[in-house]
Amino acid sequence: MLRYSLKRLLSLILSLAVASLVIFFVIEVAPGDPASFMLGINAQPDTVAALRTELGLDQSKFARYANWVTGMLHGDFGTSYTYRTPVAGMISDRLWVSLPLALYALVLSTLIAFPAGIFAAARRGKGGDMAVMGATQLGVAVPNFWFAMMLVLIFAINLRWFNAGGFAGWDKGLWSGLHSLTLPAISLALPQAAILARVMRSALLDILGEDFMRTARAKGLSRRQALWRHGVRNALIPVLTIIGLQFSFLLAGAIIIEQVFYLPGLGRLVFQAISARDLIVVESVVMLLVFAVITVNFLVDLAYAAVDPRLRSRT
Amino acid sequence: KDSIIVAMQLEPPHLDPTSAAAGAIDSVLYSNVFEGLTRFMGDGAVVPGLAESWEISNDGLTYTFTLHGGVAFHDGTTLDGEDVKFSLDRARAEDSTNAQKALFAGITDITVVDPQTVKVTLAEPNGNFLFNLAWGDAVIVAPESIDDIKTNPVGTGAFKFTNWVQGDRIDLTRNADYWGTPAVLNTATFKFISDPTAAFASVMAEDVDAFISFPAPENIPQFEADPRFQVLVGSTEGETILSTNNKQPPFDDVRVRQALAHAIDRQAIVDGAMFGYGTPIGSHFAPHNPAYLDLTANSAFDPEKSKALLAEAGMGDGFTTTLHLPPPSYARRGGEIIAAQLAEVGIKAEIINVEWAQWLETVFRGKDFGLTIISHTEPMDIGIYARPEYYFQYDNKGFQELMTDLNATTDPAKRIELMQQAQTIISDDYVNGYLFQLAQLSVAKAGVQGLWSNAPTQATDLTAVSWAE
Amino acid sequence: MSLLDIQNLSMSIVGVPILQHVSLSVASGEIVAVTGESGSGKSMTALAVMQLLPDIAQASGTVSLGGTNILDQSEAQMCALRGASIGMVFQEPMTALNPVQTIGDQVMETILIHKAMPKAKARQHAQDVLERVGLPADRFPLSRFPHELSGGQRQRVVIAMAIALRPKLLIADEPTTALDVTTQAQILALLKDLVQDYDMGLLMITHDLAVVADLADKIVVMRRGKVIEAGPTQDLLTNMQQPYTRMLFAASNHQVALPPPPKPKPLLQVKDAVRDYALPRTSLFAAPGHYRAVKQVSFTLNRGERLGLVGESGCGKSTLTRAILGLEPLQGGQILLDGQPVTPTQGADMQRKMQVVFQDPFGSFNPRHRVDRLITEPFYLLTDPPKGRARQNLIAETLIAVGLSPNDATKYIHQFSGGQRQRIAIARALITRPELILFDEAVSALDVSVRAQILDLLADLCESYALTYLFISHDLNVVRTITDRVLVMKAGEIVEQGATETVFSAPQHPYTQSLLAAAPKLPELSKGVITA
Amino acid sequence: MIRNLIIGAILSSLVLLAALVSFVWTPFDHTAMDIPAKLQTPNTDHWLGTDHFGRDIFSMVMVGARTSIAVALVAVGIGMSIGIPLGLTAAARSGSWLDELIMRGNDLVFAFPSLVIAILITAIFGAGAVNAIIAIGIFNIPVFARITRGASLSLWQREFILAARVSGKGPARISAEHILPNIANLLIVQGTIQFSLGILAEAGLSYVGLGAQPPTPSWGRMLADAQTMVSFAPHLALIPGSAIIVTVLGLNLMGDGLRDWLDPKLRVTRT
Ligand SMILES: Nc1ncnc2c1ncn2[C@@H]1O[C@H](COP(=O)(O)OP(=O)(O)OP(=O)(O)O)[C@@H](O)[C@H]1O
Ligand SMILES: Nc1ncnc2c1ncn2[C@@H]1O[C@H](COP(=O)(O)OP(=O)(O)OP(=O)(O)O)[C@@H](O)[C@H]1O
Ligand SMILES: [Mg+2]
Ligand SMILES: [Mg+2]
Repeated sequence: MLRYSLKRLLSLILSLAVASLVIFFVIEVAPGDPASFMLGINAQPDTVAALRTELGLDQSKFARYANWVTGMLHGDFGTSYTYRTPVAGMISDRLWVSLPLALYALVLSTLIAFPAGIFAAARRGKGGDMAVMGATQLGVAVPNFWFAMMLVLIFAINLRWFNAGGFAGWDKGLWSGLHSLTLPAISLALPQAAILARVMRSALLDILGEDFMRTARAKGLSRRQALWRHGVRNALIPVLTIIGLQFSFLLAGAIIIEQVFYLPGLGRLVFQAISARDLIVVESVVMLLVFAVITVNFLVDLAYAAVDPRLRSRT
Repeated sequence: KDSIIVAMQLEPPHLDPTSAAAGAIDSVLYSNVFEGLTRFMGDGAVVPGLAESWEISNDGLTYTFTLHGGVAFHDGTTLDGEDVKFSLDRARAEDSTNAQKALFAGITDITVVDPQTVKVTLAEPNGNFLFNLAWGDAVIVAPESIDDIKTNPVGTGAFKFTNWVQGDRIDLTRNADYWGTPAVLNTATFKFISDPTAAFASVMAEDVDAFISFPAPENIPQFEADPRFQVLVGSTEGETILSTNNKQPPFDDVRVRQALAHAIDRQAIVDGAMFGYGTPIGSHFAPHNPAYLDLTANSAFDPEKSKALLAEAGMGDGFTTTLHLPPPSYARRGGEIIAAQLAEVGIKAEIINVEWAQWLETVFRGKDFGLTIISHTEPMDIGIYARPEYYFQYDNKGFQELMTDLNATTDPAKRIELMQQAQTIISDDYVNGYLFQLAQLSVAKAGVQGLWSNAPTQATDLTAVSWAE
Repeated sequence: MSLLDIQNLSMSIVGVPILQHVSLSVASGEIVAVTGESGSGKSMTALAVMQLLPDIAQASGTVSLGGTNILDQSEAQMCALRGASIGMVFQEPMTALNPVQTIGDQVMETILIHKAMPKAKARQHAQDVLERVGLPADRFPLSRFPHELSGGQRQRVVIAMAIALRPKLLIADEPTTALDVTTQAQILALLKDLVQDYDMGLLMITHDLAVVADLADKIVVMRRGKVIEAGPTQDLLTNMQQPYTRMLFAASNHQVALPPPPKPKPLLQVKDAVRDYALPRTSLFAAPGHYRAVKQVSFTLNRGERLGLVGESGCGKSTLTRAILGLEPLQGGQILLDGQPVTPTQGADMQRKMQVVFQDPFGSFNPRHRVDRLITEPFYLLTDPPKGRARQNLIAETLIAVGLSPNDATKYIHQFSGGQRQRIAIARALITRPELILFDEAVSALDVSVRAQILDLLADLCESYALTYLFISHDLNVVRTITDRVLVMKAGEIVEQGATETVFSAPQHPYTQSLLAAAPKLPELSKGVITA
Repeated sequence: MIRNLIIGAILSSLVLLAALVSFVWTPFDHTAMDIPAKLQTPNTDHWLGTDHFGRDIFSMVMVGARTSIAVALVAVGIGMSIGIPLGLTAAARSGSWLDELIMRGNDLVFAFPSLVIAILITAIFGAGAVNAIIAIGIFNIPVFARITRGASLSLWQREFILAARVSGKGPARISAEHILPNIANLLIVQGTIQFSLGILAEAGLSYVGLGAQPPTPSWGRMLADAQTMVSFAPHLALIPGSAIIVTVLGLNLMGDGLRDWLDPKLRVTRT
């Protein structure tokens, strides 16, 4: 187990190193200059040059890459070109929105998907299964920004149960924080739940065909008991993979939803940073997201082992 | 109620109005937190700010400012002549990063006569000087707090900066020790909502008390019909124009530019892109300015004439060009309409949507474009036509001399005459397609009073805002 | 009165009759064996007793257990019966256990689900039962997971689960088919003991007639969903009424006559062959370990000779095959064919000298190609493959040689039965006239009757083409009849070799002796009876 | 279920038909503006009403189908034409450094936040349908590579592959002759799913202004343009929204149906 983790860790570090190179040089070719963006159309060339010097943009690309990477190793992500504050601080502020939002959406989607998937699998081919599967088809097909718009119209503008957007902050208490993340979380969670429910169902159906399910029935377990005691846990492996993928997607993919609900999250930060050519912010956020995805995959692999004892002794 | 939540589209990148072009910085801080020697009023007038009064020497080269007494920065330090000298020297210094450094170009010397008196010497007379000093880029900052100014702005205004949650909001509180008329509100919060749908939702759900410069004109009638809200329709300094690359063939031919002008139906653009809000203009000048001349007839919508002109210029079969559109909806929507209208006379304009950074790089600095749509929001900026290297590359010696004369003229009547001449010249030269003056549309809850309806500069002056009983 | 009494059981699935008027009975303490070829309805009968038939199945008749008709029981009542009154053991021990639960939990579950005793006691009981099936707690704690056990051990756990509550009836569906002979012998002995100790009735399903003859008190022979013959073992064996039964027994013990081999002249020489599988690194910096699947194996195969290779599962037979075929490199030693070394990089001229026939008649063919394309795949090795008419003729000739018709050339593989597919596999191996053919478990997956036909075919082909082959199998009976000489392999090593008859009648190595002893033997039936 | 296949095929072919017909006929010129006639609700003249520029929505939806289909199709094509060879190679050389390299590269691409990269690509090369295609296509590559490798690996264990090797065939030949035809079903099914995801992705990119550029209509952009008008002209958003839903639904149903129909044991991952 330890050996396995070590090996994964090594490939994680390697991936990050390659990722940092790719990110830096891809992003650096983007046309547009942060300094001229900051100074607008009336700026004089010498002013722009002065700002470029101040921002360190006059150094060579390689020097800046080296600075960036060595900085990151010390936990210093550099200073934003536009905000002029440390990138690390900005990211951690935004993470306090994005991370809870992703987790919230993930919990919602799991809470919806598990019962739905299990229900459908248990009633394979019957009316209940059809209904759930039909709903998941629709869930996958509805664009989430469109769905978000509808939620706002109904729950914020007409019913006034929620704010139309914005984030109340955690300092006002857990409840008000969660309350302001509820509509965004729902709009993110629903399509994910649809996918997850389908995976859960098909994984369970696979398991239902396994010999040990028949053994369980032969012991005297009812269909339902067998499903819960032996089916669900075995079905968790493919489901975990999808949950892992979804978490990374939710962390990075909330850009549009953050826009619709004007949440100060990572997605909006990176979106703004791209348009302002605040490259160092873009680079650092992308790096962080890549890191998050790789780490989540790593954790999912470890979680497999928790679920599946066969993997614990894996070399 | 003594607090307000004001929403706007763009968030300031940082909080130093003297080292970035972003209008959002002024929108939050101008007059609320930072003040200059002079200042704009809601109607565009320039009035004394931190300078109580001033004297101008007869040759127009020396300005002697007398500062208000008892003015303190929010950190408790007092404002004196040294602060003024520091601020202006910083703006015009070699390594200055002031986005409008040109405003200070004429200054040759600044002397502090005594703590309340500052003398500024110019190289040549400048009729716009007091106006220039009213800009947000010319506000007075203190050397003590300059290092942190980007995150912790310390000014002399009626509000103090308290908190900034990046990506979300900025909080201000009343400055109890304000030297002038204190603010009515105790606290003010600026929220940043860039998405137009979200903007609509936030107002409808009453999450915010006011939305300054509401981005979706199509929603204005709904607010007007709703007794919970009031709509403020004003004007801005933004001349929205179809900028034309005067050096790029075939636009170097005035007949082609004229054809362009006659191909455009301004009213359709105002109706289609702005849902009726905006005043058609015929030259690069704001209609609310006393010197404004209505020259729209000069480029009336006349597709037949347009085609005839094109034929005359040897472009009877039409031609293809590019139309770069920056993000604001006036440009994106207006661009779609213009492209359709140009197609009617045989000009195929390929739409290229760009971000600001790209626009600055390719269009503004690279001058690699045929057409673009943009609103020039700087007040009184007809002077850009005197800069041949400016991105639309209009080079007319006569016009340049006219501008030099204008700068040197201080007599108001004479100035008006010169400005009208200028408007006529560029209108007759069809330098750009003149579309409309951008309207300032703001929505507020019914009880809010004292908001500016116009935008003579990008500012949200809250010092006089209060709630009706 | 008997414990289980099945009367007139019929069952159909979407109108297709699967079982027709099946009747049989099992008494307490009695072992009844159900046998018959694949698809004859043996498993379906067992599942009908458990009421675990597919949902779409329609059953009629009576299945009474101790007087109650099971077919009338509600699902809830059946749940109470299953595991408590009837236990069941399935064929595949590798997949019959939940991989993510400990064996203790799985055995305990049977007890707990029937609320037979409190948890602590159930635990003790589970430990006792596991001990009873030969898994003492000191060596096999309850906290083991299935993957930590061997196949035979897993099958013991499955049996423990089935007998934990001492059911009156135990059903075992092919309980040893997936196990090697030595393990099979142990499991069968265990089942026999349990029947005696607990006075259970055992309904045992198997297609292995040797096992049947060895174990059962009564035999039931099924064919196409019907019971065609039944009776006490001795009576039935000595007095078979049905030709089908006779044919079945004859085929199980099928003997072929091989032409005598020519004078020894080496074709294949394996010298000190070593094959290692790399194992993943044990630590970041240690060199990767390896598993030695073939250890210094040496032997010679003469031209025209039929050589057998026997040994239990996992001893390295297939690995050796792949090395001989030049598909995988050796880590030591040498393999020479016609004096030329065999390597993975060898040219087509070397490769052309060898062909292979695999075990799985389903997996050996690309389902998307027609038979003509399938069997001519080795033409790829020829510098000048026959074209046009010559090709057609060769295909037809080869198909006829393996007992198929030339018309079959345009069919797809799914249109053939298992035995026919194996014929096609042989045709493919034959078509380029290789000097050596390797048969890796080539008849293991076939029904006894089909197997007999294939063995006959091989004998015929030896006659007409003078084949040289290496025949790999764990089935001693088959190897005994189809080879001239035999190698016995154990854990990667050849422990004994010699002329087939000598080795089988007078095994020298203890391993060979135990292997032969464990193999179930058909009783010597009078020659007169076996005339199918 | 065969019913899924039929419903899905009908829905998808309706959309395809609309796209094809739009080449020769639309009720109105989809670019023709008539600003005084803007924001009409569906009526006999304009069957689905007009948009904020007075353009005929029905015509725009028809031409928009063309855009969506083209973008998604080419993006899937990119994913397949690069991903499948990579997957086949990795499977043929399974366990080697090449396999490791391909799969790690895959993981890396997977790890990049797709939307952010799409935005970056358009920031670098400019917004437009071609760049949207590239952005969506890049993230299709690892999907196809992974699924190809997974399915091929199990085929490589099959005995008929061993038989082909004994017949002297090399990995490339075996991949083309034996592996690819046997995983074609799986790839087709995954293809329809990626196709539907591509349509959603194009809509999302257009929604943030990075998809097809005007005057080429695209469903996502129609939706984006309509979003502020939902409260007084809901049909503007409902119509392109429904078009997206119907298409994606149709493709998904078809994919599901195809999978069941072609081979009930196919495993398809969809994320
Ligand atoms: N779920 C099912 N649906 C339809 N037919 C089935 C199903 N399961 C089994 N059958 C058919 O029922 C018949 C009897 O099958 P059964 O499994 O009882 O055979 P068997 O005698 O146990 O064979 P084997 O020795 O191969 O296990 C076969 O023809 C089989 O094809
Ligand atoms: N690719 C591999 N990597 C590591 N070990 C392997 C590999 N293939 C086989 N082995 C191991 O090598 C040993 C011999 O395997 P092989 O397949 O040759 O056995 P076999 O005698 O053919 O068994 P069976 O009768 O079950 O087919 C086994 O212990 C097996 O687990
Ligand atoms: Mg069976
Ligand atoms: Mg083997």
